[in-house]
Amino acid sequence: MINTTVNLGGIKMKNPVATASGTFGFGLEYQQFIQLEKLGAIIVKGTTPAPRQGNPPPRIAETPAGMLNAIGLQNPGVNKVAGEIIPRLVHLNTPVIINIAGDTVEDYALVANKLDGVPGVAGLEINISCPNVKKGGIQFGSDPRSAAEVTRAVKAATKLPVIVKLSPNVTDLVAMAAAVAEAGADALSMINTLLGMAIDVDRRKPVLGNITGGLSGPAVRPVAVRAVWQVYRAVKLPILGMGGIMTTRDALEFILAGATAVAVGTANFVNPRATIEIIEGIENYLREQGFNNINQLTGLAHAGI
Amino acid sequence: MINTTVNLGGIKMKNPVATASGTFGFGLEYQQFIQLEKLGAIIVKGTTPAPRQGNPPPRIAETPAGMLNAIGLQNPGVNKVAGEIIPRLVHLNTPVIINIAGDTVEDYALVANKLDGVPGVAGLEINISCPNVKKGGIQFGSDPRSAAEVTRAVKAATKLPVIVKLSPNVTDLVAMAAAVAEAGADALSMINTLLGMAIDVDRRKPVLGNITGGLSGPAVRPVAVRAVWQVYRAVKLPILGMGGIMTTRDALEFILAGATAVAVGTANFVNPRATIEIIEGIENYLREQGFNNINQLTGLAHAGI
Amino acid sequence: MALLVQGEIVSHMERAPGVFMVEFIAPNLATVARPGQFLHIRCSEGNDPLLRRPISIHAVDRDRGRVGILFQVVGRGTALLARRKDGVIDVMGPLGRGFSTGSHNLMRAGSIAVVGGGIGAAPLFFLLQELARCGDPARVKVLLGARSANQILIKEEIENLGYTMELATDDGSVGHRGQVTELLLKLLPEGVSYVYACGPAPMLKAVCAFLSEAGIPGEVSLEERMACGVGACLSCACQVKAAGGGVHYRRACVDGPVFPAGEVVW
Amino acid sequence: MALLVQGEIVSHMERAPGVFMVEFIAPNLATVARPGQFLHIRCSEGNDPLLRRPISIHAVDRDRGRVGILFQVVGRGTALLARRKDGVIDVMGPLGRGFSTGSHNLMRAGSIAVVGGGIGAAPLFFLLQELARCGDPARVKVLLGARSANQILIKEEIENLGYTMELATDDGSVGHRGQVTELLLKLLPEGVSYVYACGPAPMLKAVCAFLSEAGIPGEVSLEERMACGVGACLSCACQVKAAGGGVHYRRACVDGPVFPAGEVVW
Ligand SMILES: Cc1cc2nc3c(=O)[nH]c(=O)nc-3n(C[C@H](O)[C@H](O)[C@H](O)COP(=O)(O)OP(=O)(O)OC[C@H]3O[C@@H](n4cnc5c(N)ncnc54)[C@H](O)[C@@H]3O)c2cc1C
Ligand SMILES: Cc1cc2nc3c(=O)[nH]c(=O)nc-3n(C[C@H](O)[C@H](O)[C@H](O)COP(=O)(O)OP(=O)(O)OC[C@H]3O[C@@H](n4cnc5c(N)ncnc54)[C@H](O)[C@@H]3O)c2cc1C
Ligand SMILES: Cc1cc2nc3c(=O)[nH]c(=O)nc-3n(C[C@H](O)[C@H](O)[C@H](O)COP(=O)(O)O)c2cc1C
Ligand SMILES: Cc1cc2nc3c(=O)[nH]c(=O)nc-3n(C[C@H](O)[C@H](O)[C@H](O)COP(=O)(O)O)c2cc1C
Ligand code: FES
Ligand code: FES
Repeated sequence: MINTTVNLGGIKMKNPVATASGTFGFGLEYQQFIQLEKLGAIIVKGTTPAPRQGNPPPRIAETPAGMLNAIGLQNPGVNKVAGEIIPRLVHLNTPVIINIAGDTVEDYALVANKLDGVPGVAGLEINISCPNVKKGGIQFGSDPRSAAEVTRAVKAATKLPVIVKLSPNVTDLVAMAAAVAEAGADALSMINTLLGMAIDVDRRKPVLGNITGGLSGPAVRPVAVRAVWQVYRAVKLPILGMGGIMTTRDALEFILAGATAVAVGTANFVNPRATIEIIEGIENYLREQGFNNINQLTGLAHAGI
Repeated sequence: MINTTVNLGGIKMKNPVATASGTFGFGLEYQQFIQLEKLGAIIVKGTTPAPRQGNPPPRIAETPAGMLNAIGLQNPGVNKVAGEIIPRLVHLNTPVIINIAGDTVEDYALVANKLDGVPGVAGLEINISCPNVKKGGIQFGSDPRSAAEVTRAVKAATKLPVIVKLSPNVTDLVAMAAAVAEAGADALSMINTLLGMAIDVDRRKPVLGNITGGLSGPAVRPVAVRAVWQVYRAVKLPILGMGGIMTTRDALEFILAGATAVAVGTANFVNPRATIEIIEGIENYLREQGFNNINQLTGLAHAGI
Repeated sequence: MALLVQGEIVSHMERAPGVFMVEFIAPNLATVARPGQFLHIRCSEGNDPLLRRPISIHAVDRDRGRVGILFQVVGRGTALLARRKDGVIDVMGPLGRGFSTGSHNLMRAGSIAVVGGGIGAAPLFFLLQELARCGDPARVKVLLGARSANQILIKEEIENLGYTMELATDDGSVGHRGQVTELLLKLLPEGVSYVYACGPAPMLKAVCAFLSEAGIPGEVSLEERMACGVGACLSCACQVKAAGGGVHYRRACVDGPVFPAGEVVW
Repeated sequence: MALLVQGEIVSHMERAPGVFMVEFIAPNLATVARPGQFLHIRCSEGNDPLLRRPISIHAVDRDRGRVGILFQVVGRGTALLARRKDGVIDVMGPLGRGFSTGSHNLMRAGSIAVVGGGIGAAPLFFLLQELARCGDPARVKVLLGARSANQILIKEEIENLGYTMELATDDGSVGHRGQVTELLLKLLPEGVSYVYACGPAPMLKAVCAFLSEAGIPGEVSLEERMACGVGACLSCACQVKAAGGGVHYRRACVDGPVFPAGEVVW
């Protein structure tokens, strides 16, 4: 028997594969392709206190082995999420994690508070790293003190496990991770998108309506694996690794670098069954390589280094 | 008549296309494929006070639409570069720019000083952003004060134009750019590689001998274009843009974003004639779109934004 | 309920310079597809280009379990797709809300206009197949526009379904010299009660303006960049008029790509 | 002086499971290429996989202006290459320092051993073509090793050049059961004066050890990851013994890939 269950800061997952926030809607859209019950966890789109319209189109641009997005946190607001959407997921035997965002520390605390005790919510992922909104988001994610402040406020507002999602657009990711760990985070999620942009050479204008956007997909994977590697060595919190995972081998890179679990984002767009294939692939790898517990792999590439 | 000459902080280039440091050796290796005289400028490998052996192999890993390198500044040292290598380039009617690196501020100043007045050297590019060496390099590149200090020291040690090459691995690139501008830099070069890594899932070990490496190639282009865009808006220095330029259109993205000139790196490995094709492609674009001077394009995508 | 299909390619043809028609086997897809819906197609096996490409369902042969697409090479994705002459094609679909072909439209007094510009003709053929099956081709007027005669697509196929057609080309090499919208403007007063349109944005904008002015209902198929194609990523935002006034974003991939002409904000 | 060649593919064959032989037209390349040199080959047109792949020159037909490669599918690059059955192949070459086949080697008293392991046989065929042209095949002994009989490559072709051969397979399905290095060890005392070897690193390491022990000179072809292939990027560092003692890095692409057996640091 192979044990694939992991514990992500208090969130029990039957396998280490989650869906990345913003790439999987509220899960329901993908039910036509996969059984949601098979997933390790579902992380839904960033949720803010009030509904948001998001940014003007075009909102995406394809780049080499990646894509830029500037959705701008379009979401129906926490009340609708808690009242209408989560109830449709509550029956699932899969933890649902709500990604939360805001303009101020109070916004984060408010959303966290409203989701506290809502049946069907297994944990919160604090998005302090969204590059696509004017206020909040990445601001909190680029200064250890602000990040710690948001973390503390959210922890005070909820009994749910709190995962803090870090931005790679910083000089010292380890300092960020240490600060939010100190502030009480239960787990770390990394990485959010890299800040990027593309220019339309024919129109001589930025491609995206928002000018800049967040880079995701296979292109960023080396940066993400490095982030997990560095933080795993320095901070003793479970890590949810993500950034360009398309296949089983990609997911294993993150786990070997130190991730307890992984999230699949952009890959869902290319292959809606990517998560399931990766879940099966990891089990096969464990079996073929003679492991009986996924947790044996976490951080294994650090051995002797 | 189309004017393609640009002035990169005092370095006159006959066209806006240079070769990126470390990807073009000392130029001689590529003479079998292209006429070096046709290039806008040649930027040679990072040069340090003493010879360096570099990092243990493997030194590169291919990643989606990109590559990681951890060469570790292998170079014959400034004396040999000045005494044996530059003399072989002096006859070229193309400016040769020496990329310089070191462990301490004094190292940079020493190399700059030794190259001052050496016939055939048109300028210096300060590499404060190499992610592949233990000391120096990226350290100076991640703190505005240290970057400014290196810049001042080099400026004091030489009369040559000084380009400072910035690292994208920072929270606030604009602050870095502003600090080195203030310290007297004549131009900015961006971006150096993103810090990344890859793990060999079969061996369960990092692929690179040096563990982490620098990510380059098309994968990083959106990050690089964004960097040029942001700095162009904030700092009034000419920019040498680079990061994933493979084609004419890629080069034009940088120029429209604000680059005065561009450098081609990883593309040389894939297509040794990339630089020449891009030089011709830019001329054609200017002609077809009714421009008569390349400088009209620099920063044009900012119009009205 | 969309399917993930690895459809075997059974025919591949260059129908006009740079425009390709590909037919593949996908019986279940053929059964459930509706006109105006689209497929999300993987063009490379590697990571570059990364995203799928949205391409309308052009024709369906339910008896033989075949689905056809008609597409123009405009960039790297479509160029790769055009090169795939055999083997399988990886498609997700049918996706989106297609044209409403319910009896309410066909039963109205007056005639129906189907207006296509350039490659916009692609989904209209499937629409015409359905209209021919459930209605009377004689009541439908097809208007097609293109840059030049050799870019007028699938004329014979449409005629074979029993439709009459008017053409417009920019260079006048066939039909009316000018825009296909000018043909529509002339036709509208002649008792047109409903309009379906697909084509480039400026054309659709003109169609919507004409319809609004004439007070005639209709629907148009929009294009927006798409990542997921299934409503999950919010990439494909289109501005449409909200019920209570004002505007809001709808997702072209699931709320569209076909929208009522009167709702689109241009 | 390397060339950039778009060579038209004229033959494509799967020679063993997962091992492909491709021949293309490149008269100038055929003229200047030397055994042991390699080509740097672009496997995709897009950005992924990005880098070229180093593949040895396997065979040269100067009369017909043809160059052949023999390669094993191990990853994405070689898989894409194997699928290219016609059209052109984008190669840079000839690159690197090949085997030294100057008369000083052939003239030595004693015989020459040519040792190949697995796909390492690829460049040895070109070497044997040259040795046959300038020397006496009877003085050369060819030793080939592989996992199993069906992985023994180009046996007939080598015999057709007039060479005698001994084989070794891991499973004993043909020839000696065991390592090809064991055959070499047995052969060395029988008057071998020079050895050429190519194969996996452990095999070459053993060859170097045997040669050093026996005091016999030879050369081995190394593999290292390469970006530029022309000496510009310093990716392909191999540790070799420095003239004045100690070790230093040499570039496999220009200082190698063939190095004197005694210089390699394992
Ligand atoms: C619902 C829908 C149905 C369509 N049906 C057809 C059809 O039947 N036949 C046909 O020829 N074309 C159709 N298109 C347009 C087609 O999707 C684009 O031409 C195609 O995506 C271009 O891809 P590329 O790689 O060749 O171009 P590139 O410009 O290299 O593509 C870069 C990115 O932009 C996106 N993109 C570029 N142009 C468009 C566009 N016009 N619409 C949406 N995304 C775009 C691509 O999907 C890709 O993500 C349809 C578009 C939509 C939204
Ligand atoms: C001088 C030289 C000559 C060679 N000649 C031949 C030959 O004639 N026939 C043959 O089958 N193989 C040969 N090889 C090995 C061949 O280069 C690799 O098998 C090939 O690069 C693998 O590419 P891939 O995309 O299939 O594998 P991947 O593992 O996906 O490649 C990933 C990256 O690693 C590099 N890489 C992987 N394996 C090797 C390797 N063994 N050596 C160098 N780089 C590697 C690739 O070039 C690429 O950059 C030679 C290697 C060298 C250095
Ligand atoms: C279209 C899109 C929307 C996203 N929205 C969010 C979001 O709302 N909140 C968040 O924390 N991350 C968001 N992300 C980031 C992803 O969750 C993930 O961190 C990132 O895309 C890297 O993973 P990937 O390369 O597998 O996509 C979004 C990413 C994409 C592509
Ligand atoms: C193999 C390799 C070696 C490099 N060596 C140096 C160096 O010595 N000094 C430096 O400033 N940058 C060095 N770089 C960075 C490049 O000059 C360039 O900034 C970077 O690769 C981004 O451009 P590209 O994507 O076009 O390659 C190196 C890059 C590569 C790939
Ligand atoms: S493409 Fe993802 S929501 Fe429409
Ligand atoms: S591969 Fe670039 S130096 Fe050898």
